[in-house]
Amino acid sequence: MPLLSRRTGVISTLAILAMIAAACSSSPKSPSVSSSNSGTGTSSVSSAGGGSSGPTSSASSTSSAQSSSLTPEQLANVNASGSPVTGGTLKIVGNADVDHLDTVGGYYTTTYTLERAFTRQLFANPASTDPAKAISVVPDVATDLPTKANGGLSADGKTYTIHLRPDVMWNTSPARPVTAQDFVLGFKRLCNPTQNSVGAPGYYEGVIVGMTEYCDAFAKVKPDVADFKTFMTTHDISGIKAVDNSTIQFTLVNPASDFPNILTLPFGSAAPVEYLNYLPDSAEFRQHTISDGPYYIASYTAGQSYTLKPNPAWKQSSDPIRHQYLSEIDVTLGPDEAAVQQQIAAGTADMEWDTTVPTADVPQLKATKDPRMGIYANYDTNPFEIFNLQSPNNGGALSKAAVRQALEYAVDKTAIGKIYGGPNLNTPLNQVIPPGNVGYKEFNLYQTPNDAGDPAKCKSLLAAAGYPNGLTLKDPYRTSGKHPDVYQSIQADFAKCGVKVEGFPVKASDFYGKYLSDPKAAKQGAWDIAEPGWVPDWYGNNARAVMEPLFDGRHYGPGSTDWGDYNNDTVNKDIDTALTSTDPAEVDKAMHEADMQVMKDAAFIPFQTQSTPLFHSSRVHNAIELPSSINYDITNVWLSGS
Amino acid sequence: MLRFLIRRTLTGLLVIWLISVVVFAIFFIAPPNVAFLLLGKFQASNQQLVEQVTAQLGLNKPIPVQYWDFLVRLLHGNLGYSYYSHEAVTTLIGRALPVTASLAIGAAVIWVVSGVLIGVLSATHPRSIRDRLATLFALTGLSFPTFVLGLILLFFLFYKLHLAGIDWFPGSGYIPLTQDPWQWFLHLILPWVTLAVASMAVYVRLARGQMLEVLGDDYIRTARAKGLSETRVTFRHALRAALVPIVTQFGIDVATLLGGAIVTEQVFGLNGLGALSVSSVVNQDEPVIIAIVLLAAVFVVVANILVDILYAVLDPRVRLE
Amino acid sequence: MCGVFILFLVLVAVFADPLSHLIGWGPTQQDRATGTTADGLPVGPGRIHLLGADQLGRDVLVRLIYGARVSLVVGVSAAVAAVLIGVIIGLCAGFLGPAVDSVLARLMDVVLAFPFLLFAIALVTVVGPSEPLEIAVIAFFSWAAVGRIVRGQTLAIREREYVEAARSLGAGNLRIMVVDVLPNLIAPVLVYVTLLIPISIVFEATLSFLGVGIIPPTPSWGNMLDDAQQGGLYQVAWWFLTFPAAALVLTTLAFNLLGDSVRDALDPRTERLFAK
Amino acid sequence: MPLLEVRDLTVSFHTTDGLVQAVRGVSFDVEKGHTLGVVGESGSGKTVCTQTLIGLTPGADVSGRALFDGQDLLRMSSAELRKVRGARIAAIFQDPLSSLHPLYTVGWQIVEMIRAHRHIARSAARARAIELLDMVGIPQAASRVDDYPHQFSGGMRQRAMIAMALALDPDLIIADEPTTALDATVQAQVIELMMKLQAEFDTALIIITHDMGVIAETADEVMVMYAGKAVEKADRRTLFYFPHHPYTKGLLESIPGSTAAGEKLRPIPGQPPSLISIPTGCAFHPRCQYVMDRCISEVPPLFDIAGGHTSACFLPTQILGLGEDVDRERASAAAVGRAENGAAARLAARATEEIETSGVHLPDAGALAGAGMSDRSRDPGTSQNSPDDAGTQQ
Amino acid sequence: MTALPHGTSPAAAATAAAAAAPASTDDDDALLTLDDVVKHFPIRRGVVIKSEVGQVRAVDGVSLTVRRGETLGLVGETGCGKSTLARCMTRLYPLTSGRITFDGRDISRLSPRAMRPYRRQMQMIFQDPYGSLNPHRRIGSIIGDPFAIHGVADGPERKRKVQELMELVGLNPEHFNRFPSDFSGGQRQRIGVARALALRPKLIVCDEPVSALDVSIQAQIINLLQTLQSELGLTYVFIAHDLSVVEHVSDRVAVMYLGKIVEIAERAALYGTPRHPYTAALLSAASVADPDRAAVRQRIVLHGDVPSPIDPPSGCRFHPRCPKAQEICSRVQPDLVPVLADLPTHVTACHFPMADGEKLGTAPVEPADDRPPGTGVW
Repeated sequence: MPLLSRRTGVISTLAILAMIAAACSSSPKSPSVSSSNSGTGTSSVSSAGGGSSGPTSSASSTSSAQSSSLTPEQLANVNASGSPVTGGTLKIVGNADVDHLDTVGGYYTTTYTLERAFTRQLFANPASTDPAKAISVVPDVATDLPTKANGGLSADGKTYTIHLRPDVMWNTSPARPVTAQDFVLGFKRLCNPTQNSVGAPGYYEGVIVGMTEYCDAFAKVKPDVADFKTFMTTHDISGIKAVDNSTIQFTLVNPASDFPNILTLPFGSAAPVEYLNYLPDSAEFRQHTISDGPYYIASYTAGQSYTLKPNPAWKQSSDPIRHQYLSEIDVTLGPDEAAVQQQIAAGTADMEWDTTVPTADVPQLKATKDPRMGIYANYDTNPFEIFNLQSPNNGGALSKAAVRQALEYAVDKTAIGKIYGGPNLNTPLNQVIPPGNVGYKEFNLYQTPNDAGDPAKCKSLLAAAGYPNGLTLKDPYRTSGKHPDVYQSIQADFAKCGVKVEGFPVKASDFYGKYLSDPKAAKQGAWDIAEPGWVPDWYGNNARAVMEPLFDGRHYGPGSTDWGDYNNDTVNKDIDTALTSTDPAEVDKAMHEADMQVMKDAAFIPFQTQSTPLFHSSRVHNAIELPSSINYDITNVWLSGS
Repeated sequence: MLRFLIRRTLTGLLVIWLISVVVFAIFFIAPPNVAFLLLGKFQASNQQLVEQVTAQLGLNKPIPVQYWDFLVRLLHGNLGYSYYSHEAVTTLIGRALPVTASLAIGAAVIWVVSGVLIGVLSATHPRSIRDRLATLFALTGLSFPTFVLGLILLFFLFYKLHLAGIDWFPGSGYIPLTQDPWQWFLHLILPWVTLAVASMAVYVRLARGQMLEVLGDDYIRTARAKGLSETRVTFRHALRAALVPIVTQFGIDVATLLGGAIVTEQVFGLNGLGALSVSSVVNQDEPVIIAIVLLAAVFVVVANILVDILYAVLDPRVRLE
Repeated sequence: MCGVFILFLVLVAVFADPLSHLIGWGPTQQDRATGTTADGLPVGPGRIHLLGADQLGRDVLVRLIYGARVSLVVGVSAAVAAVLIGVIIGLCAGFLGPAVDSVLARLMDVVLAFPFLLFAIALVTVVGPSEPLEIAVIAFFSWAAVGRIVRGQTLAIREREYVEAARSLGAGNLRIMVVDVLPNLIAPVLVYVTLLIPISIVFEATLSFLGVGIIPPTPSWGNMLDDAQQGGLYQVAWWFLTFPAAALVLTTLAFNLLGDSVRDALDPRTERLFAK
Repeated sequence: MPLLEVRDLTVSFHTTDGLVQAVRGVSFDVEKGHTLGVVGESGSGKTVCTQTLIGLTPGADVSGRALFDGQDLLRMSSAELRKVRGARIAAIFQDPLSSLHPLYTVGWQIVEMIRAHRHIARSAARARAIELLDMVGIPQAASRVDDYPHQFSGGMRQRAMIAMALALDPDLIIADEPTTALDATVQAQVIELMMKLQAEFDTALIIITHDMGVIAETADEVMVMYAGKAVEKADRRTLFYFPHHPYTKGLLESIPGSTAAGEKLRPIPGQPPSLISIPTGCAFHPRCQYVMDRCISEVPPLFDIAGGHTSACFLPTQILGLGEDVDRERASAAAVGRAENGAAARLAARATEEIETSGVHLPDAGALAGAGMSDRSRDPGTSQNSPDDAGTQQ
Repeated sequence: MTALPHGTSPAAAATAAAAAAPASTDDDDALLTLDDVVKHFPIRRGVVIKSEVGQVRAVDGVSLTVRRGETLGLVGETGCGKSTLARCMTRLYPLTSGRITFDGRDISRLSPRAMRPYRRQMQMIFQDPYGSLNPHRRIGSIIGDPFAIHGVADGPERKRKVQELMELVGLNPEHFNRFPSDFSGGQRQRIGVARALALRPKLIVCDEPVSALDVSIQAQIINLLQTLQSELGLTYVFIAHDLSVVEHVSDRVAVMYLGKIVEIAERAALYGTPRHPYTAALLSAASVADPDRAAVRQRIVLHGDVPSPIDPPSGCRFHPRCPKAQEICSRVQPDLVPVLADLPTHVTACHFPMADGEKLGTAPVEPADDRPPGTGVW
């Protein structure tokens, strides 16, 4: 039941070993990553109010603050004053290249930023300064959102029939329309058995009828162009049908209220037949991308630069969410965070690529209310403490809820917040589900003064649980970015509670592979606690992207992200409800219930949700942040004179 | 000469082969969990896919077999493909090489020219103020770890100047020479200095020591007795003789530049071989690591052979056999 | 002068515990109230933290003091280990004839041809960092340089008439190596040790800086500098860069000066120990 | 007027161990076309003395006068001196292998010498170099001109040095131990060549050597140096057959196979002094058999013995020559000289005692007289003064 | 063509031995006998497997006898092989071929271990008074080395013995704890002598013991060596390039040229009536510290240099430089044989030995254009 996650492609300033950070953050499931990635203040988060998949935002109703007003920084940052101007070259500067340019594998937020310009999906998140809208689902190539009312969704909730806009064109010569068959091919390509298909099929296998079978069959194909081509042209996914050139039909195994959400991911992009001539994301592929968006990749030098030009085949009338204001977009790679910041501040560049404002610069920029900076909620929970419930260490102490509950009091969340830049960039979190995700509702079962921890209470509870002499816990931590700081902070906190934390540094690949996701390691007590993080792959209606992967214990096994082997019938039932129910309120309620249950069982210590500080030059107008890429939407930006 | 080349090439190949064995041995100690890194947490639970990817990469075979496959591929001039970018390792290295070459060559020019010059000037006036200053400079330079120097230069010459509104030195990044020579130069000044200082210090000492020794030699007395000018004695006679060991040392230093380049490239955000090597180490991108380690070893071996040849060119007494 | 500094350093390292007690902060003690600002930025030098605090609110001075411990322990033990190995192997290579020599010399070639920093990172990444491993890695990549020089000197000493004299008296290889060759190596070996110590200290700091050295929260100067550069923190917290950097530079400088004067005193002929 | 007139030349160096008084007031003349032999043991200052003249002792404190063709070499600017060096005063050194630059061809080095002083074309200079090499007896000079020094044999190297010295037809050649590094047969060749060329070009020559044999064959006048001073000067025959100074006498008697030596050699006891701590009075007094009281406190001036023969010794000027009889004369004169004084007597007694303790088994007391003394001249830096040494050396 | 590979033919050697030095092993008089001793240093080249491409024929078939109690002088110019021969005699070098008999026993193939007892009986004194003493050891320990190595004496006894030795050679025994650098060249050479004497050897091979010393000091050491010889009944092999020193100390003198002995004779005979042209030339070239004698003597100036021992001339090795050389000299290697039947102790290896009073002219041949030895890579 895989989900996917992405990397927020942020790289720490001057990161010696910038690449270490990169590697760590690229570790599959999300976020936990980058050191300078940070959360915004409460205000922005509360305003976000949680997105939802449907037109109605059920999540927002549960959020503690309903206000949709934006903070001054965010408003100022958009720079929407004046009317759009066409022309100009947008200069983007960043550090490293995308993970994959092909939508079958592209998984970094940076990749999403770029893909927004030259790929299109059936549905999409609109660019909006209203956080709720920004995570809502709107039609992109599709003409409408399918509902039972408009006949797009069958009565049993299992069949989606989607009509395509007629005038969406590929920039082939001659230009030709994007067809339903192109979308079908896009889904077929997801199953390719090269390692370039990162996490993609997971969201579709088991959801769309026949997808699993298709992928299994595809897996046996020899990985070369001809065999792939033959396979894809001769085999079909039974649950995806091109009814005609402009109609596509999906049949699902079970009703899935979040299916439109899933279709907003770039994995669901249309693919022109030309792509059959290349292995997915091969070097040749990268030189021959074909665009149906407002821009196309005119030149690309791996690791060094991109040049994007306006796509002549693209029509504004065909695209409800994108624009084509710019005459060119140049991406230059290499400089690190500090240099990027300097260049944009100096006006020689306009926008960040994979970096953010250096954490240390934020307070000053914020103090001077610099209009070029904006701080945006990530809707993540990052990092947090996870317990290995199976650990035999300390006499299996961690399997006891009372012990874990005691430890919930130990953590000084303010201190961890400071590591990530303090209240400007993150907000303490006391439940599993962060804002912007379905089921979010603020509550706190383990209150401590100022969220700063209560060692005394922890100690007494621990003693009451039968461990007056404390515990000794093994804590694998990654060596990049802020991970060591977080580990050290936890170590200091737990020490005050009489718990000795023995940390040991591990490779990024081992952190999950050898420890968190390896049931054998868990059973042997190779680790007791760990501090991973989680960035949902989409927001709003996303039980499939938060609660299910983290706490559905029914699928526990190698590679599971229910790292601690938490398994609770109540939670499992709630997850099933949330995945299948078409009633947003019911989904929201089920998720909140699950959240309460997990927190009661203290399977998890939430720390905070983060925000990201972004920066652009003063030439940049209409800079609207997309939560999915944690960057400005380049298809909406326009530049003022010069 | 030819015999010499053949012999040295063969022993060099032996060294390189041993190194490749050692590199493989490391992976033998702790085989990388590449499939996991590649597939991500969720896909990694898909055992079938893991096995598939592992098999694709040939990682399911015993290490000795993998090593054999590697050797066979190597003999076909194929260094393999990165696990991550899927680009040919040669492409990756080809892309990173100009950066490192720019960095290394520039730094080498700086350190050799200034190091030798300072060393010579200090040796011609031993125990003078300038000699003492040169020695102090040399020892101080020697004591600055590359990364500390890099950070300090960045802090003062980039950050502080930047705050003061002066942007003489870009903080980081690399502009290809072909794209904009001036920017290329500007972007590399601080890295060059960073990489050069420690070695420069060494060359000051080396040149000084060699010059002092040579200046005490009988043929320098002969040169003076011939009525030659002091400049000619210093440069034409003394430096010429002192140059032989300096050149030898230079060959060794150039060969081991990669170590310094790793740190410098990290500090200044240059995407050269150093950065590539570190990222591949962290990612356990075995084909890339092996290629870089071998490339570095080849470089050392070739540099050593070149040094020997140069030695013979510089010193007619040496015959290569 | 440099001797005084080194002595001071040793004393500081030895008495780190009472010193930190005196200063009032532990090496891993996080002063969250006054050590960092609300935004998580470290607080500069002042009454509470004489040399400022780090990103977790720990006292920079106290951490510097404990860092000296790591630097000295790693630096000295790695240098001594490297020199011991180097001397033994160099002595054998130089003395025991061409067969032994060609094997050992090739071994040294191999070690010297390694891109050692890269290899060290790879090794530590694979095996997992620890202080003994760090010492071993540094020693492993340093001994060959010493070995090569010792070998050269042994080859020269072997041809000296007093070695011939010993042979003519009937002395065996072992006796000649120990009684006649070794004492001649004491001076250069002493020089190598003093010069290798700063090199090892820098090596240690570099590994820690690259995140593959001493495990946090144990303070080492390299760790501190690594912390300082994370997120460009040093740009707003100069003390965080300056003090560990100064400690590192002054220490290596002191050892270099010491090595230099030891060399001047014992071995006027300069010989390169290291390429880098 | 002599070609070179050196007066009261004093050279000293400051070293970390103290002031090295290498040359202490030496005066001599060299006539045009004549050969002056300078003889002395290591550390006697003979090399420093001549190298100072042509400015090859940088860092030295120099005083005195050295008129070369009327100009004072010691007062010349370095540029003026450079014009003299090589062109008018050439030099030949002891070890021809180390004295030639190993990395340049022999021809290149000669050409460089010529072109440093004469503005002539490279080709002309090269032709001249070949001619010179041919003249000094290098076979196939035209091809050997492009050889490197290491491709020459020892004798050929020294010939090349001689060719280089002669290149600009100098007025004076300073040859510093020109044959010491050579084998006997080669030495004979080289000396022969030098003498022949000197006669041919009428060049003045200063030959510095420790080998009395070389002196006997080459020098017109001889100057004997000891501890930085000229102790005796005379023409060749006078010096060999009628030496006055006990040091000269000792030197001659030490040579195996010399006329003076019988079956048993008669070495000078003790060791030459360190130039840092030169004994008071006559520097030779601690080793002198005929030491008198005044020798310890008073520096003997150069006494005129007879026309051009001078000697720095208080012994009566009429006591000249070698042999038993002369020795007895010297001994009795010395006995008179120290008659009433204790110091010299005590010294003598000490010397005897030393001989007796260390030389019991050995009849030849003289050979062992200096056994207990430590010699500082070789290693000034490492010398450790022992009480014994202080005692014997006063 | 007729010459055997290693010089002297067996028959000739036998003749020579019978005549010059009565058969070795059963002759009480002979302390050390060398029989056709050869020492070649291989020159190896090769890519991987080194093959021998040539040899430096440092010692190329030397036979001689050292009699008890005598001093055998060995003279020759640089590179003639005399030092190599000294090291062969003392078995510091393994022999390429030939036989060495010491005190009646064949020691030419003994292993280092088996050699040890003989080392007590034969010692060396080296040329360089600086290089032959380990600068880092105290002289007491240096002189005590022989005792330590052979386990002869320990502790206070060793110290006493060392101090006795120091006295014997004229050193102050109180200087026991000093380092070699505290001593002058002459004194260091005394230390070397003391070390050589420690085990009361029968034979001392002196390799240029005084050539590094100043004249006045040289005389001291020569006197010391002579005194010790007469007191302790030592046998010396005395190697030097200085003919007058050798003349002074030796009973018999052997002259070496390019790895071979060209002449052996009693001192007076050799210096008075040299039979080999090379000996004559060498003697005539020696400088004489006597202006009148120097003026009248006739010097035979040899042209050219000593050829390389890697590729020595055919036949008589001296022929390219010999004023008397004839055609046969370049073909046939002469044997070392007595010149006059009535003087069996004077042997020379020459086809045309010099007659009494014969004067040599200058060399008829052009100077040889030989490269000097030692420039190759070996």
